Amino acid sequence: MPDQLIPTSAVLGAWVATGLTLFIYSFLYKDNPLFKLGEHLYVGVSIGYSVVLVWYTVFFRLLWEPLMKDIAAHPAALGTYEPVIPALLGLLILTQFFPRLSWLSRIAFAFIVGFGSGVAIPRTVSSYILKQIEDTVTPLITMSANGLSMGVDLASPQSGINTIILLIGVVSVLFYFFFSVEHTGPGMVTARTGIYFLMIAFGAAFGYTVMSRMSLLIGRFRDLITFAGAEYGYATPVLLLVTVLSLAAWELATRRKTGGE
Amino acid sequence: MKGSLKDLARRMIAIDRRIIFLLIACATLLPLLNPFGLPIKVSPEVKAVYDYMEALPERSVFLLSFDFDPSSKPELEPQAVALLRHAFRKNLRVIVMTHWITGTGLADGVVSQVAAETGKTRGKDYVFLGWAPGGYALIISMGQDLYKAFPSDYSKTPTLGMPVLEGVRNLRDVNYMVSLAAGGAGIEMWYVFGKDKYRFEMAGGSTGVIAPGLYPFLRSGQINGLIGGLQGAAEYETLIGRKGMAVAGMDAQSATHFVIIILVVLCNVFYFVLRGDKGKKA
Amino acid sequence: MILAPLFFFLLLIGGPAFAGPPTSPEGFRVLDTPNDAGKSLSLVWKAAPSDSKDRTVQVWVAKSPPAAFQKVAEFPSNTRYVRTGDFPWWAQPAGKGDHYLKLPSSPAFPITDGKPYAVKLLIREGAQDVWSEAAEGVSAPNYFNTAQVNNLVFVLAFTGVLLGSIAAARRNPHVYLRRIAGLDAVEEAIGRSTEMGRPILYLTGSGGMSDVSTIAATVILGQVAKKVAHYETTLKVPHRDPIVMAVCREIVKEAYVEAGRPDAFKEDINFFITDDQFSYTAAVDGIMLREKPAANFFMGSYFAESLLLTETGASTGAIQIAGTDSDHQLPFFVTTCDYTLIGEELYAASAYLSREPVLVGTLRGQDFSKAFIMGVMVIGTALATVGVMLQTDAFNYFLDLFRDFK
Amino acid sequence: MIFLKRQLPLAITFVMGVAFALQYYIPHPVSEEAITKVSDWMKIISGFALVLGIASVFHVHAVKIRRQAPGWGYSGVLFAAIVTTMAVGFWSGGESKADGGQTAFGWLYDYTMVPLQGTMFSILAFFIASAAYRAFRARSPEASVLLVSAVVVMMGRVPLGQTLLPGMQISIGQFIFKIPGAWDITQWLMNVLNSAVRRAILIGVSMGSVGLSLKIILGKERSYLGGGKDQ
Repeated sequence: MPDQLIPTSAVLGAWVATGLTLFIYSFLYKDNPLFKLGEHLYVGVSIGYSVVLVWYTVFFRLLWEPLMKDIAAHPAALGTYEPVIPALLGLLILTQFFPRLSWLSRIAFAFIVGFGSGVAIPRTVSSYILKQIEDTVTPLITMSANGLSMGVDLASPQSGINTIILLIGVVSVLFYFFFSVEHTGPGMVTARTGIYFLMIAFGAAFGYTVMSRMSLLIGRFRDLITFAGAEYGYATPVLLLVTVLSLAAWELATRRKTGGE
Repeated sequence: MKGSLKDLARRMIAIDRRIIFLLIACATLLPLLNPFGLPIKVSPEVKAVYDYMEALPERSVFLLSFDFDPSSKPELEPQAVALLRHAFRKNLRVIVMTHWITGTGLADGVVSQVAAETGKTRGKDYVFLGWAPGGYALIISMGQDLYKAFPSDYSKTPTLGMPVLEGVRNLRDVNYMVSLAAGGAGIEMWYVFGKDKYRFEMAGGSTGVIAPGLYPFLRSGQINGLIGGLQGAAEYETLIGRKGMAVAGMDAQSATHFVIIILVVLCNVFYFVLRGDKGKKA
Repeated sequence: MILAPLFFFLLLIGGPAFAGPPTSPEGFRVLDTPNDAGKSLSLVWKAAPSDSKDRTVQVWVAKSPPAAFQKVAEFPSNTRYVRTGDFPWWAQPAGKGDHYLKLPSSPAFPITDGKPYAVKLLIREGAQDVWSEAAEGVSAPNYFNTAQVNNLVFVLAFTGVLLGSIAAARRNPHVYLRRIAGLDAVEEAIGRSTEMGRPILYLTGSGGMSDVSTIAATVILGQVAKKVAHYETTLKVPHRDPIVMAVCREIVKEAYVEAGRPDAFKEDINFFITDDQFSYTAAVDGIMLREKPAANFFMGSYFAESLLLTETGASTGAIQIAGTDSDHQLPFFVTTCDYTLIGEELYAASAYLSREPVLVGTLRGQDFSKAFIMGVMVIGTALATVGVMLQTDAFNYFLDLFRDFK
Repeated sequence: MIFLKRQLPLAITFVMGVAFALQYYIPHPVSEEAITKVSDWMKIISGFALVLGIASVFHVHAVKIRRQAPGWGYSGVLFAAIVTTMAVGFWSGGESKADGGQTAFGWLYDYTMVPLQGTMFSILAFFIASAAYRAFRARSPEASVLLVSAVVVMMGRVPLGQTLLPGMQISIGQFIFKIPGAWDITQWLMNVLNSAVRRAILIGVSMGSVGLSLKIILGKERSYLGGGKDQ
């Protein structure tokens, strides 16, 4: 492969990215100034980024541009000025900063929360309750040319046996979250079943999450490996050394300080 | 002899966790530097997404929503790349957007890169709409009128009249939709406020953290397929026959999983050694 | 069972002879598509025994009064039936087994509301074809989606149950609620902190004041604060949301007054750190490592920070009690904390401890509804199975009530 | 005044809530138009709400710097980062790409934001390993079940586990026995057992959230208005 020249900005970027990555990883040793520096930079950059995007997307593209266009087209029409209503409501939210006027923000909150609650109710019932009941309530047996049969293949999620297991699981877990009766007698058996189901699901989720977190680590390590190359000026090894040395210096300094007290 | 065993167990169980950190770092690093390439098995839930895409006729409208930000990039970017490669290869019209403000730059980068490598042009074969606020409210408004929800795309080109959006008025004209989600504003929101009402077929791609919670929706057919985490991405890469970042990462994934499993087994061995001890004292 | 192969046999032998020339469809009607926003018509006609894949149906439409008819659809005559599950029994556009076709407005043939349209069917088999009578229909937008009436009834019934149980709880807030295991540990944890002379750390999660879990967390905080005031232990509550902090300050103050120790209350029990996830986590971890609280409480909703918090807490040897409805984080709380209130147990705990009528009533109302849903699932599965055995649709009168229709 | 401060917000919540709950059942175009319009408004209002969040961070750190509270230097770093990003962003016109090349804004995003955010979360990889080592002990039957299911899924989700524990078929005479591998068990765990639990939790939590929404609309739950006091 011929040597491809990497632009200076990318090399510089590699150094910055590597440095910041290592600063954050220094938290694994313990909380330290390098980590705090990286962390505050992170918060700062993401806030700055959001401000810029909100400005261009909300105020410019959704509010200002359509409004100006409509005003130019039909300055007299009432509908033209309609985007002013949400803008006013939005301004009401900002009264939060002025304690004497902050009650005004309640009007805006009432608007948002009222709309959100109203919109959510029928949709939640439809997608999260009725649809879920519908899929749980299925016949355990099927009718085919050979007559009635019940699927016992565990590997097929829709088989009769799995339908029964699913039903037992859903009902016993729901029962575990039932607070009006004591868990004794048959209730206890059901609730215990529910707990076992819960624990299996939590275990599975834990296993799945391990995968997720490890992927993130793999992604970061891959970048570090790329940036360790000669074309990036050996950013990773150099900065790793710098980080370790600074940590050691910091550790020494704090020890001396606490030792002196 | 027995006492020393218990001593060892006691010491091992209270081991400095930084040693574990080091083990994990090695288990990740070594396979990345020296991959061993194990075969990838494809699950039915990933196959379902692939099959549906495969069956779509040319120039169908495919909407891909990047509902994540850089914090989940290593998991979801490979999924996005694989899906986009597949869509472009099938000559679908691709619409890309994001609900997460901090994911905007990432989404833009991924789409431009994949489009460039497959020779697709912005505005004709695909469009990146960018980010808009509102979450579920944005989906409702896209369901009624796409051009009101996104008057212009990310590069400030007006969306109305774009060749890629020809004949697309709203979400009802979308043939297939995939939400790549890392959390709250994602797959479930797209189902409840989008698919449920505007009747397009959809699937989900998610991080490993939220994937288990999406299985009930998969069962009930609310989503027709699910790509879960890096393994899901690796499966999709295998299906389209272009191994990429995900397949390359799976060896490291295998190694770290086994380190953790060995740690768990060891921890239980030490625990049982110590437990016998307590039993005697009681 | 014996009949089936026989029938098949007959079809095979007698198929062509049976079919004969295509006949005009019976009972052909055009109606406004029910339960929609308009701009669409529905066609209904009776199924014929001679329908087959070789016989096709063409749909021809014209603006009335008859302009030229134009073809808009074509399909085999043994498709487009009303199937079980498409429509609930209370909103069937046609009888079961009839043909049903929805004809939406399209660029090729736009349909306008309020205008009459004439529709004809052309049945064709081989070279022979026959026209149906023309039928007329008018499309209109509807004001109510009758197919979703079960959803509305569910919402109204739930509202009724909820209001009823809240009213009942107002009369008697001490209705029976089962004991929740994790709650016994609360007292123990506070006692231990007192003995060791170390503080108690209480987190209310990352949610705002409109989260159910945050509300529950603040209610439980009130009860914990009461006991803390009683034992004269130190309490620390770091916050991520200024509004939640303001609410908690009031709650803790009230708790101290109720415990008879208003003098011990300090404003800085509740303090704000930052709203950023990881800065907050790092700061709380710092507090754990420096001040070594004897008990950590994690109530409310959490995200990825959960493990960073509980792992650090565990390394300091504190008793850890968690309660959250963030199901994706529950595995970590369950594995790293001594006690965990799982999901709704968090809401229940707040009702149990405070005996606030609205909370107790809500919990009871949800229990009633949950019992109802459990019953529906068990009975429904049984009926659906029996339905398959007896080959009857009679049970759909019950089952359709709990399906999600559009 | 008390009307404006307490009654009016409650009335607005009630009217908005009832109207948009009923909207769902009304297919008429007028109702569709109403929800679209208000959704468009919500997008603009949520833009302002973001300003609120951003401003409160500004406020917190400004106070820290003014009081020179411990670690105020980091607040200075944070401010510098915000201001720099904003300046670069506005200078680049909010674009991360221009004329095929990367703008300074795009550079800042790619080389600071992306690695910082990704690294922050990847730290969890280490913590999850140490949590597994410390906490996964077969203390009780429940803990054992959790442990076993976690280990099985960890095996089944990676190629190494799938290779080491493949499924097998043994035929004895005419009977064929299938021995499931780690992958098959994982599929079954996820599709059946996990689905059952998630579905139950989903139904329970949904009833909780519908209950809360109803209480908010009916004015029985007011904490979202902030504080208990009418000032």
